[in-house]
Amino acid sequence: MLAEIDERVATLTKEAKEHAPALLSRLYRALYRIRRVEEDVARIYPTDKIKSPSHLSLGQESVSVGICEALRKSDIVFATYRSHAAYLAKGGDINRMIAELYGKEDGAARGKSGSMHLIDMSAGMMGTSAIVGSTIPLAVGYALAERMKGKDTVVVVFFGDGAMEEGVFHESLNFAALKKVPVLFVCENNTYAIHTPLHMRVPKPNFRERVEAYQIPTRLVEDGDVLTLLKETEAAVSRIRAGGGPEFFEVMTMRWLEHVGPGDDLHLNYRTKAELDSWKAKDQVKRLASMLAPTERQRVEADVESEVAAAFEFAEKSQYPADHELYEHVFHD
Amino acid sequence: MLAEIDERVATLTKEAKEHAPALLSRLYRALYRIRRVEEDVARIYPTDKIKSPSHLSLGQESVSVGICEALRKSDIVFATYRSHAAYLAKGGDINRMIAELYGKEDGAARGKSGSMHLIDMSAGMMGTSAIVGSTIPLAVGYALAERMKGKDTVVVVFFGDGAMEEGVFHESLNFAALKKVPVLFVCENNTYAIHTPLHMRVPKPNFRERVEAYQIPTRLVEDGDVLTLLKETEAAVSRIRAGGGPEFFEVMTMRWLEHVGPGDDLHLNYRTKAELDSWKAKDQVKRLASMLAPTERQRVEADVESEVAAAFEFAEKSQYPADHELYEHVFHD
Amino acid sequence: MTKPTREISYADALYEAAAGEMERDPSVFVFGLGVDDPKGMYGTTKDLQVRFGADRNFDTPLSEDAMTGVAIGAALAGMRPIHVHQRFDFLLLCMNQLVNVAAKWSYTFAGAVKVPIVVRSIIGRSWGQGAQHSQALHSMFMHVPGLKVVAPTTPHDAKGCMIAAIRDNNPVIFMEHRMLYGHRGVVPEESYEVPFGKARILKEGDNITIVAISHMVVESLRAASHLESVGVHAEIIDPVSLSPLDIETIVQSVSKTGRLLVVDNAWTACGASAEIISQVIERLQGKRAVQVSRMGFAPVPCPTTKPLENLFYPNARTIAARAYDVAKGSAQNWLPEGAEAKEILEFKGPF
Amino acid sequence: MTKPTREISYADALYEAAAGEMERDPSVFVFGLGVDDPKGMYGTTKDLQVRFGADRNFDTPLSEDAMTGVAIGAALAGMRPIHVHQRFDFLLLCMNQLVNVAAKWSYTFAGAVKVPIVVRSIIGRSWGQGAQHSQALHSMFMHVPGLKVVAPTTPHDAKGCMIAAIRDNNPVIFMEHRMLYGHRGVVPEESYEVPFGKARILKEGDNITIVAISHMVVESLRAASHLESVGVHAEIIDPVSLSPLDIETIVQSVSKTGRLLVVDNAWTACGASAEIISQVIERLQGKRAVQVSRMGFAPVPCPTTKPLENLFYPNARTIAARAYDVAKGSAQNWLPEGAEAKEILEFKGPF
Ligand SMILES: Cc1ncc(C[n+]2csc(CCOP(=O)(O)OP(=O)(O)O)c2C)c(N)n1
Ligand SMILES: Cc1ncc(C[n+]2csc(CCOP(=O)(O)OP(=O)(O)O)c2C)c(N)n1
Ligand SMILES: [Mg+2]
Ligand SMILES: [Mg+2]
Repeated sequence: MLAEIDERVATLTKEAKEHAPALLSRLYRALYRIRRVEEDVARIYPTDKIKSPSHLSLGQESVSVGICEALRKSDIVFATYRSHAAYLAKGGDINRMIAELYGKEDGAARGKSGSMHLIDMSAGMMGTSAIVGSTIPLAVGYALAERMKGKDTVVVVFFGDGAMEEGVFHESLNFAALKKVPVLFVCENNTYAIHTPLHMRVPKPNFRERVEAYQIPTRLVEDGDVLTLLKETEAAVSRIRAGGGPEFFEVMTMRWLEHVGPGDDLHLNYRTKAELDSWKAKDQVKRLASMLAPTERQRVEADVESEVAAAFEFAEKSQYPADHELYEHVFHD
Repeated sequence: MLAEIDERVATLTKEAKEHAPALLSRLYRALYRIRRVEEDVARIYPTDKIKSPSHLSLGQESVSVGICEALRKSDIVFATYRSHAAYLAKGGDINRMIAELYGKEDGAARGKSGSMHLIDMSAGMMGTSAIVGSTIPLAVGYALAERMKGKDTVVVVFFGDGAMEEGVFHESLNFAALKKVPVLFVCENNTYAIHTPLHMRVPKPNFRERVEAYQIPTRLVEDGDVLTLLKETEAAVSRIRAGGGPEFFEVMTMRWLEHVGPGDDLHLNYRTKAELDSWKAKDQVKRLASMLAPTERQRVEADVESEVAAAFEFAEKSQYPADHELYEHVFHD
Repeated sequence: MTKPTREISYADALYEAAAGEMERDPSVFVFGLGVDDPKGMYGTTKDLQVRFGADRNFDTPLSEDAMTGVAIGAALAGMRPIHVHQRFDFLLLCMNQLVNVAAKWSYTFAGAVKVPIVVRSIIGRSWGQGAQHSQALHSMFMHVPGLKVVAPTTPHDAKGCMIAAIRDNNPVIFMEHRMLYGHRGVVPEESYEVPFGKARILKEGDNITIVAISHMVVESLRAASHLESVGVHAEIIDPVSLSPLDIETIVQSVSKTGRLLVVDNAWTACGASAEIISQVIERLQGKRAVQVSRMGFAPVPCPTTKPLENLFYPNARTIAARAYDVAKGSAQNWLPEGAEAKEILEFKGPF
Repeated sequence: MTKPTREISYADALYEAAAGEMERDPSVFVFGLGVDDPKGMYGTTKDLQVRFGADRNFDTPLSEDAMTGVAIGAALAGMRPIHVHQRFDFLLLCMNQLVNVAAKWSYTFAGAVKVPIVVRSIIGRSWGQGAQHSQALHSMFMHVPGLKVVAPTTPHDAKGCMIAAIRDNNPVIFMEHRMLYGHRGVVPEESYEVPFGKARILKEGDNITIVAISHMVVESLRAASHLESVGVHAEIIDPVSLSPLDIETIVQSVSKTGRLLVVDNAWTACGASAEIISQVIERLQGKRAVQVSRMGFAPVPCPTTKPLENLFYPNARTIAARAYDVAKGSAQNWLPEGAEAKEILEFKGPF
């Protein structure tokens, strides 16, 4: 196991290798932070303090972390209703996120939008949507605009395997490839759309073939390996930034909890315990933990614990928005 | 040239070969009939008797003729606003078609819908639409229903190259392949959407690759050859009828006149005379004419002339619908 | 014959209607995202795939646009599909097929074809559904000739309207509010149709006519109790079907009361409430002086946080207050005491 | 300063507005099916790609849904896209992006983002446009908070509204009727905004207020001439912008005339006409007795054959007849003589 890890670390780019201990610590912090936030959201959920449909990223943390680690702050991320991970990984403010889930005025959207609509523009997190597939063309348009302005921004859009069935995905691919816009499309393929497995939705789960037909290069990351993701993203992002046009990642992953909400769902019998366990065995949080020196690990964990606790406390203490806010922001001045 | 034709005829299925002279005559009649109708529509158009946006099939006749010849009467066709050819080839009533273009009560839709909405259910022509791509899922649904009822109907849907850019096309392919419904998708690739060439719309015109990614078998017919089309369709239809699932044809072709209306459009400079001429050289109407004995050819042409003339006369004589018809048929009893 | 007394829920009534029709008519089938899911679409489709086979209650890819076209195509071939949408908001993905195709096909082909599809559209509310999971866009469909739009509010009407919708030869937008699913009421076991275009007077009264739509019927009935306590007798009308609309029943009631409050579960601008008020005025002007008023969603996207969400929707108390003002002819500053609606208060996530 | 006298067409006014803004602001760009086509979208986009480069006036694949998302995404990045649709009917393919995203994003993110897009929506008529190429669905957008909807009818307002729409920080549905493109009028050469939410009184009169929308403004002005001939003085109001709507100007006029006829270039059910009537009644009830009436498309899909198409639309004569009835308080059976509108009569295909 350790040999394997060493091997993977060895494949990192030169710069990353030099900073390997710092990098591993940073990755672990990012992973552990998302894990702990999700655990606490799940813990609080039954108290009804979070009255916001929350689609937890628990189990899928590494996708966002591996990819966002390769981005600049000025790069842009769009994502879906299942985006606690992407929001945190891109550097979104944790306090404003939890306050948003609580529906409080210090939330990222002043409590107006909850878990399904997270934004932090100062971190390049450009927002998420509760309509499957709907942020995909936004990312393409954003990327087109950045290029028109002469900037070298890269735009990443995360979406689920289900989103690939929506017509807008194909229209967006075609246009992105035609205009060679700087977008990285990332499919977080957890093989389910709510409770429906892939084989009930597509004749063959050969998503990359579909995408390649648009002349868009693709990569498959089969085990959610955060280091592989980082390496692949660094390479892809530099190609995209250099004007190479859009690329596509299919990252296999698995959510550990139910589609929406804090519970297990094995009793629904749409997936097996063995399947879930096989993914738990690949848990990137545990894996990175094991790669750190124990003291470093403790330091990171302690930091994160207090940061997360503080965020929930922040949310608890924040006020609900005042009544007049109902009518604000319908239009932008 | 004649050798080539003989060779092509030789490749017909056994049954077709036995009936070759009759078959060739039938194909020529179908082609010539569409050609003559389109010429007369173009001739009449400037008189303002046809106040209906008409997208002429002139030059594209062979696609509909080659394919519909392989269908049973009980098989079903859906098509687009450019469907005079498909309507006539599938056996749609010529009188009711011309009367429809004239807006008369004996029209296929009692004059309410014009050129862009042709239907003749008794011939299995299930209608056309002025919204690009919109009949594609209808064909899939129709085919699904026929299979549910235990019938062995094959449904054919014609659409242009432009329609392949609409999201609904991809959604329809995915579902059709998933459910293995008996549909033949036919792209009449005339390489333009109005005045926009393919390279302005897609990164690469590899439509078949896109379709194959859905596990749908495809065929390319590059020259609009009516005999090749017939042969390929016979084979595809029998596979589909046997339960093999959907297939896809890309048929290269070219419209000779402007996108909509009766005129030439070379002055618009979006395509070259050389390009157009290269297609005129492949004209299937002329080609089939040359394959018939002169007397047979004269017989067919005379028949068609009088049939077409009668249809226009029928339309001229038909009345406009009465005022009260405005309010009829909004709902079906 | 004894009066039926069996009580079942709104959700069960919908299930029973679909199951009964599927039994009776092999051309009926159900499909849509999640219809054969373990949760069975709030129970409304629960075991249909077990009873009628996986071909007659099936899940689909996420492809609302094409799936609507598939429903229309199947209907053209003589089937009677029921297409289920988990949220009304998702109909925005298939407006082309609904408005440009389904609504027009009978007319476009001069009656040669028919499109008997039922589009079940579930309205979300509670637990922070927010801007994209709470819309009720029935007025968009009422605007378009060729579509029928129904919004039953009682279990009895849910069953009868569903049966009528399935048997109807035209596209029917069938609106369901998820806060109604748990409501129980008397539902006959046998099959029956609730005809479209016939409103129901749920409570009689002389002082003001309240026409309410979907879940607002429930809130308006509660408002009526508050109003009784201050001596205002409201007549509560549930149009049941919005297109066609039974304006006669409404006009008769307003002729009697002289006052009309329309409470929609939707925005008011160009909404069902504007249409009902306009039609009533057109009929009664010059004949009977009337006072009109309308309520609906606040003219903003729906916020998720509970305090603002509470303000977004009309409720029994604010409806009563408005009706009281209209009945008295001026602002009275009266707001009855009262708790939040039970079905909303009791609703628990996760979604 | 002398009064401007230069006359140009509505189409040229739109071109001039876009070109001027593109000159002034590098973030403005135009895209949509056929915008750089040899025909230049009725001339409204003619040579923009030559003047400003192929990146700023570009054609697209047939992908209305994604292209709308692209416009929104570009707007989020600070651009000001103008997305052109050859027919209003095609907006039905992108309702999800317009209603679920564009309309909601400012609110959903509490003002953190803005979506300054202009959605040019051309209404078809004549030469058998038929059911799928003639719709005007502005009421669907008026229904939704977060969208602005404008429908200028004069060349002057076309230019000023387009400039205002481009500069607006919100999504604007910009409605154009192709029968207006050829109309000429005085248009100042300099840049100016016509502010939204301000109606125009195009003709004063005491007997009846006619509020007309889009091409119906032209027909209503003609109707007003017929009405003058029988001594009825109509006040003609063009709302110019429908959302926001300047109800004050309309209410003031109706306070004076006591009669209101709303003529929409659309269906009436849940339409702009229902909204305007409802708002006027809400404001004037108990203050001023008013008679109201509305006209619009016949409640059917638009037929292509000319005799039925003629009946489908209100025209100068039928508007005059209806206004006369309203003015007189009862059916008068008067229908003025007159020819069909010039722009319709003269319109030649092929499309
Ligand atoms: C357009 C649309 N259709 C349906 C839904 C309901 N819905 C919400 S999540 C979901 C499944 C999406 O699956 P996937 O894209 O794989 O993402 P995952 O939840 O697995 O992360 C569905 C069907 C929706 N929100 N939007
Ligand atoms: C959804 C939609 N978008 C745009 C149009 C306008 N339009 C009509 S035909 C056409 C070109 C279609 O090209 P193609 O599919 O290749 O068919 P062809 O006309 O070449 O036969 C366009 C853009 C339309 N009718 N429907
Ligand atoms: Mg998934
Ligand atoms: Mg083409």
